[in-house]
Amino acid sequence: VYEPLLSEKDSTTVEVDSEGVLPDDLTRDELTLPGLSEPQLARHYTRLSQMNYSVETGPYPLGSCTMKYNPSFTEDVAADPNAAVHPDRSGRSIQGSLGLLHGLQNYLADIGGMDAVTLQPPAGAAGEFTGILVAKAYHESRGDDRSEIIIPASAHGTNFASAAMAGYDVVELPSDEDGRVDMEALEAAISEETAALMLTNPNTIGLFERDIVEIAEMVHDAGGLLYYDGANLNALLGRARPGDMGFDIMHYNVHKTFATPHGGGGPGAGPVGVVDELAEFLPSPMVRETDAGYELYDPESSIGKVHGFAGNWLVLVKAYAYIARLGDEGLADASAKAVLNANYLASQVDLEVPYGPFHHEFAATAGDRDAADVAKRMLDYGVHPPTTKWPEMVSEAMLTEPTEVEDKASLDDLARAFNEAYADSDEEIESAPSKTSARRIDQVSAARNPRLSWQALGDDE
Amino acid sequence: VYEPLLSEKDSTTVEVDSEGVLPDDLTRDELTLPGLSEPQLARHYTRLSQMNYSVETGPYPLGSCTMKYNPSFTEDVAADPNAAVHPDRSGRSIQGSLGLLHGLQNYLADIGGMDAVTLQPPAGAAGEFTGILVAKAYHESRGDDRSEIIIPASAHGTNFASAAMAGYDVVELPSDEDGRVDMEALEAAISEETAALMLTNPNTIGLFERDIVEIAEMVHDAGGLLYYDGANLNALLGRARPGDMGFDIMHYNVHKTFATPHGGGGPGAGPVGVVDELAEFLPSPMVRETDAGYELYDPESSIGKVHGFAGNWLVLVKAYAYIARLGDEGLADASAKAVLNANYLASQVDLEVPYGPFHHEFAATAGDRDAADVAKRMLDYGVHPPTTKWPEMVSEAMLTEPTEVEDKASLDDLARAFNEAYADSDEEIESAPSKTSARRIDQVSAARNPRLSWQALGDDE
Amino acid sequence: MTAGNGRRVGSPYAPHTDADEAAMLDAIGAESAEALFDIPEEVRFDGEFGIEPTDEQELRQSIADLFAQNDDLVEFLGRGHHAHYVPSLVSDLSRRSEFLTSYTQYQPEITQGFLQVLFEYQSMLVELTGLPVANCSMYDAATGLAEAALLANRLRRGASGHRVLVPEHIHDGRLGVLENYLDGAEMEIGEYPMDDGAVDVDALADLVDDETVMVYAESPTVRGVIEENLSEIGAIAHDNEALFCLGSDVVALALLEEPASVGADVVVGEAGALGLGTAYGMGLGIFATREKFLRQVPGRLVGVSEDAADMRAFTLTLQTREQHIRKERATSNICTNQAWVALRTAMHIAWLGPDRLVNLATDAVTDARDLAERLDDISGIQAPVYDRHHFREFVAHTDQPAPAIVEDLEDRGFAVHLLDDHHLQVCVSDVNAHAADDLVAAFEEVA
Amino acid sequence: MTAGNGRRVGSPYAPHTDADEAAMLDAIGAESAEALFDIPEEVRFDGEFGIEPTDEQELRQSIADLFAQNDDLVEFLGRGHHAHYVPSLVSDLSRRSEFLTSYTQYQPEITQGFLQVLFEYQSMLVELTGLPVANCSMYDAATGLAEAALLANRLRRGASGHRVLVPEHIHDGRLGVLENYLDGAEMEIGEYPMDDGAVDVDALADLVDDETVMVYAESPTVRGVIEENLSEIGAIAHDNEALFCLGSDVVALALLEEPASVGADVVVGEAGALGLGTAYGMGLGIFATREKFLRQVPGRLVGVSEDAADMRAFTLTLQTREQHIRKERATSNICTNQAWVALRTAMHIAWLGPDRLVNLATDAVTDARDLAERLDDISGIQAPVYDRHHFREFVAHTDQPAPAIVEDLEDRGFAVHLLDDHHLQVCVSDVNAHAADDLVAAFEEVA
Repeated sequence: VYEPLLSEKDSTTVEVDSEGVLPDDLTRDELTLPGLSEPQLARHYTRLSQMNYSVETGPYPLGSCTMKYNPSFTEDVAADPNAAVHPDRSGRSIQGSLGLLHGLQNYLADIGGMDAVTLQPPAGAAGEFTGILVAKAYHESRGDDRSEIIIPASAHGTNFASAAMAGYDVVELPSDEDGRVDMEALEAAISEETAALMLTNPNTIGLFERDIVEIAEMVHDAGGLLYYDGANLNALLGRARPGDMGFDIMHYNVHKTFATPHGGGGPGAGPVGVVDELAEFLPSPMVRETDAGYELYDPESSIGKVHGFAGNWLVLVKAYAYIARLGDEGLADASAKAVLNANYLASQVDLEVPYGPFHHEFAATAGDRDAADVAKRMLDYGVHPPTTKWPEMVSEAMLTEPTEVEDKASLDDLARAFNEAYADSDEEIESAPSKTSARRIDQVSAARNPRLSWQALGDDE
Repeated sequence: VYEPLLSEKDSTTVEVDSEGVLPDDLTRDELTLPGLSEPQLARHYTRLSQMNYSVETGPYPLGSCTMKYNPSFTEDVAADPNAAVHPDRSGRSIQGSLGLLHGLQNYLADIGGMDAVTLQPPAGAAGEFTGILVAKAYHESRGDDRSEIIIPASAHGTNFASAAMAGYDVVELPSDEDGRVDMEALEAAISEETAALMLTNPNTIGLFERDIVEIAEMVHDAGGLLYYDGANLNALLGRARPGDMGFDIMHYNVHKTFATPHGGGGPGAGPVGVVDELAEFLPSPMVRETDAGYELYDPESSIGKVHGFAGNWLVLVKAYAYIARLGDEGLADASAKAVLNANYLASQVDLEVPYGPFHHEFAATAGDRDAADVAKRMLDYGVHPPTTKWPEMVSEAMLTEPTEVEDKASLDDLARAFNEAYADSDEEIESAPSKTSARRIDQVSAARNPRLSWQALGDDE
Repeated sequence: MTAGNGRRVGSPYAPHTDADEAAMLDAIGAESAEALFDIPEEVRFDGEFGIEPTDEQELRQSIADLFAQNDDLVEFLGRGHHAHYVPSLVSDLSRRSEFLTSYTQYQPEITQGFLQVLFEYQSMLVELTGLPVANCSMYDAATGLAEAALLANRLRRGASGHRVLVPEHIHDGRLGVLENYLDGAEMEIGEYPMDDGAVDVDALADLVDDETVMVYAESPTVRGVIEENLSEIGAIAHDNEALFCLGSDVVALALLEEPASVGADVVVGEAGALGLGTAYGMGLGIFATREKFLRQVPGRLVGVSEDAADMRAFTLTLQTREQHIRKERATSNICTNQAWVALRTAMHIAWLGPDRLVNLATDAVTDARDLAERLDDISGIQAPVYDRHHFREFVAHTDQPAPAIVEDLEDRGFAVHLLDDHHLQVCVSDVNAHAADDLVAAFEEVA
Repeated sequence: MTAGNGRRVGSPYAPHTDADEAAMLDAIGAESAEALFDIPEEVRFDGEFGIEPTDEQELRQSIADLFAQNDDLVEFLGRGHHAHYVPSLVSDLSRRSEFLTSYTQYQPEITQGFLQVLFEYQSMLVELTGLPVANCSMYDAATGLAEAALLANRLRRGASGHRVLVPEHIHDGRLGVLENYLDGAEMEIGEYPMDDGAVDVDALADLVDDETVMVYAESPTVRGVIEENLSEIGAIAHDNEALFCLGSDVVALALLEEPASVGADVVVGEAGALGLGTAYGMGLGIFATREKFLRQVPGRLVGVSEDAADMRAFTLTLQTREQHIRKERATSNICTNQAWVALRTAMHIAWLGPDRLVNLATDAVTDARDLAERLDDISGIQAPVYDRHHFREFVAHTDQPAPAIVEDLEDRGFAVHLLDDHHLQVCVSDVNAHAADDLVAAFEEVA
């Protein structure tokens, strides 16, 4: 299976003739792009799509990525032409859109136990950055200049990067032997420089931070804030809320929890919820309901903008539709089944799972095998492998999250793929995959000699 | 690649409890069907779709089937919710829909050189049947009782079946050594029993019936009518019209000529055009324009109904959209490129093409090879093969019609597949295909032991 | 190739570059594509159709504008064309080009996907009818009925006549198609009377004789009545060696007596009520029958076989019934059929599953009953006219002239069927039930 | 599992049958799924969200009803969020689940399809900008600009300051995002003045100093002006060892001077103008730069490699820049991006081809010019305010108070931008040009 590049099918150069339109020196001379007809393009993209694994072709148990089924109807809802409005429309003329945004703000606040929610951050990492900026604005408003953010070593890389982008020093927190926050290390890390502690709960290997109330007290006593990374919220829906645990700020990963499609890398959305005390710092604008209808307003001490406009609208619509479709009992059931699936799959896998009890995901260890090689071998068994070699607290980790959408038969298939790949010889796993359309791809050569466009390819490629 | 049956994934029996709804003896006891959730269904159908060749995955050069690219936008047009109306709506309340139907009647009349067009027949064969019924009604209205329809041996099987269903005896006409109508045989066949001669032009192997004017005169002189099978109209658009050649009745295959998708077998639409003299016999209702708008009416001596309602509406909308998109110059260009493609492909194929000059399709002969086996081998080269072993006037025929939508590169690929398959050993072609997800399928056993439902499968299957 | 304004000249779906076209002509040895046409001068067309090419954007807008001229009425219409809510999944997946733009499965090795879907569709119809053979589509209920009559006629060549008996209440379109299909076979149609909206069984028994090749009955009828005496009707037909053909629809079959258990030899009807949506009468014809009639079945059949690797595989089968092999001796002329609609219907049935399908059917009884009761409460309206159980729809009597009432309702945004001077028909289902209150209110104004 | 009424209880997207659930619990050795939760009592949530589950049909209707509350205005709006007609092909193919429901391509062997599309997207941006490196998306133009400033700051650690210069005319949202991103890096923003809507080059030259790490300019500007002195601006930046960052959009790039040729070091801007449609400000951020800055680029990059069979293959590359490897030392925190929008934009560019893309851009100049002229003919309106060339949009002066005019226009069904008491801004393109006559007529009434 191989599909030529568009540029290999056609390359057409048009001279830009701007006579009567613009002075010649304001325009480019020519433009070279593929000039193909619709049937050719339809085949190109159809074939390419068939060369792509997706959650509608098979299970996608990437730990901490929460790849669940994306209901088809939300696409239709988002494509409603009445919803295709410009962000500079007057509020009075888009009451429907504002009503949906307001509804989603409320849904998310209720689900997270938060008091106010901004929908503007266009992705989870943007949500983290937004949340940290809010924390910073809060401290600054009190004349309290703090320089550190504490983050567990097992946290997503974006936590570190977002904190750094906001100008903070990162204090990395080791985990204890149970796989949870090391309370002594935390005690040692907290100081009057602590702006916030960023946590996810259940944590990256699916364990609930049982000391969360004590942790919150410690951070709060030191004047710091508690930030909740929403990556694992799918484990808790209707059973526990970050706000009730003492978190002050959280972001929601709508693709992970509310089934907005990941789109091969995005778009996402990273709404941020905060407790009352921090609401005044949220980005502008927010939506509120008044007697005259919905209106946009700027929070009193807003940090300003984190997206040029209002974030990823289409994604927010899909998240709203998903939440409204499931309702309380659907959301609670999603979590229950996600946890059930993870536990069942773990029980069927021959690999050791060193920590527990876990919830929606678990970190198996490939032991003395290379987890990445085992994963490549799983491709030969027709499934997508788990996240590998992360977090580092589990050696050769295979971080696995089947989500609620897999049935028992699918989990049994996955377990078989795990177990057979794990049992295969070193030679087999090192040369895997062999049954996929592309064989093992050389990552090193790609980075050593970057060829990032068709213009960079030689004629022999 | 193998996908279990829905019934193998789940089989749920529900007891039908009609208490308070209907007396128990009016209802069934139970119902057994798969009870699956949406994610399971999404995967099932997505995987099945990937196990299906289509014109958006590769060339589909089935001679006389005219598989061309189906523009995506016509699907959107047909899905317009404003167009989803019930057939019993009052005419005044669906002026838009009637306007489109009226427009399509006119488009088709102009393109075919006909005076009136019915859109009701739901497929090409239904169009044939309708046309023959119109001919019968015409003769009967004149008190002229005729019993025979003359059809060339190379015609589509449906011509014979449609004529027979209308109660006619079929007189089969051999072709002459040039591959066209044998004029002497035609002369011999025509009599006062001749109700109609059914022809397609260009004929089934792409040859224009050069004597068409003489043929028409002969038939008309005998009191018969001339029927045009629209299967090959894609060869003539804007260059010749059946009406101008002397045809009295014709059907249009909208999927062949106007790019409505074939849908794996249908739905199609088979509008029928007639000359003025026959218009009064067309099915009811038709659409006409009046000062007060569009209205439905029953032709004076209508044959009545050939479909319970108004035919395949969604297909008609797509045909209208396609014609309006291309316009005169697009339609003419489609024919030019279809003919160019067929001639170019034939020039690149090693197989002999015994007749010519051909237009949009050609019948190559596999000579002493089995055409069906060569075709199966072509599957291994990743393309869809041509129609095989038909028409019988060409031995081991490979009837090939690339249509206008293939580019040169695609035609070169097709030619390579032809030539390599043709050159492969007997053993290779007899065991082909070997590279497809299913290997050669045993047709004989399927017919000898019909298993037509999952209920008919044993537990071991 | 594009014109100066960037619009592609000629067909937008012909991909030829000038260079490719030149190379191709060179290979052929032709001056131009035009020179390849072998059309005698005398029949050359020199005129124009006068159809302006229109770009996609403009055309979509203009057709949308055209359709916007349709009045936005809430339809309480049925009578053989029914719709239920079609889930997004069905619209989305059925649009996948591998399904939508494929041809009939003449090369089963590369079309296993569609074949399996059609096989599954057949299986669902087998379950719903209780009959072991279901084809993978007729055009619609009307053509299915007509083909059933032809099948009955072929089977009963020994009978002394060629008569088909149909009920007094039958949809005009169905009757019209039946007449046209039977004409060529020199068959005739007899009508038997109804009693309070259902079959007058005694009258039917008197009418059936040895000239009768088939008795056709419906449940629900075109007027929405659930027939209570199907077994008796079947017995009457069988006692006279006639076939019993039952007309129904895909939703009703999930609830009402199983056709096989009441003696139906053929089941026809509409399956497009699931999967298709309201489509101006476009349909999907059911055709299911007994095993012994298998080789007389019209249309396509998908069966199971094995491939060269002994794996289960699907294929079109029993094609010797069909016209591309048997020509004028084929069981039918049907070739292109409604395969893609069958795919959508199968998807919709699968999406519903058995319990939601049964519930949908149950709602069709109770919703119709409830709406009839509410209309009956209105002075000047009696509903339902027939003291029967109903499915989805029912006839109402109006004291005032019905034509005026129907028109007044239309002015208020509702469409119902006009039957005659003092009768109209109302159909209710999940797609219009939300507007039932408004309809009742409108009736109160106009009755 | 379904409730008595056939509605699936719990998540409609969790497929578990009761039997499967029991077998699974048995295998785990747990009493219930509930028992698997290890949540301390003190933080257990016992409340309800109060969100009623809604079935698909009802929910689609209720959201459609909600959106129908948006007024149906013809929008002549731009200012950084632009739309052109998106062909059906793009909507249709981009919705294919293999694209839409896939994750980031961490396993390239089974995601070659999406990787190739992103590689092709990068290549198109390379052609449009003339710069050899384009990433496969930022969130939007604003975040792209902010990342460019951070890149400039990282590169110029030797500089004595951390100032970024931006034009007087800049979109609030872009400026706001820039401020937030720069805050953590302790950078500052300076503004340089415009002269008649374009960069005041002399003033800029005075402002640039060795504290300046980057000069940002736009063409077209937020007010639609085509900048005439890009080469000079680039030279000013370079003379002071600052980077020159150019903001543009994907359509304008097809017509205007190639950024590489005017000295741009980074190009940012919106690409969502193709492929996305009007989406309440959702976007697709361009980020293209020079080869020497490659390892400082934020976001994802797709590169070419070979597989074990020596076939060309695509893969995400240079991931050591990214946060999952480098954590707080990553070039950016961006992880999830706008990949699917990039796919749609690439499809749209491919659908247009070079000639139709250039024509679209050319129309953006002439349509804006024509509309401005027509408004200028109206007494009480002067347009365009700036004696410059414009792209898609322009500022108009109104003698009457602009707020009232904008509101009056809205009442007549049109949306334009209000700038200040006597200025408004109008944007025209293929999606609203059909209504230009009506807009002019409305202006005549209200001006």
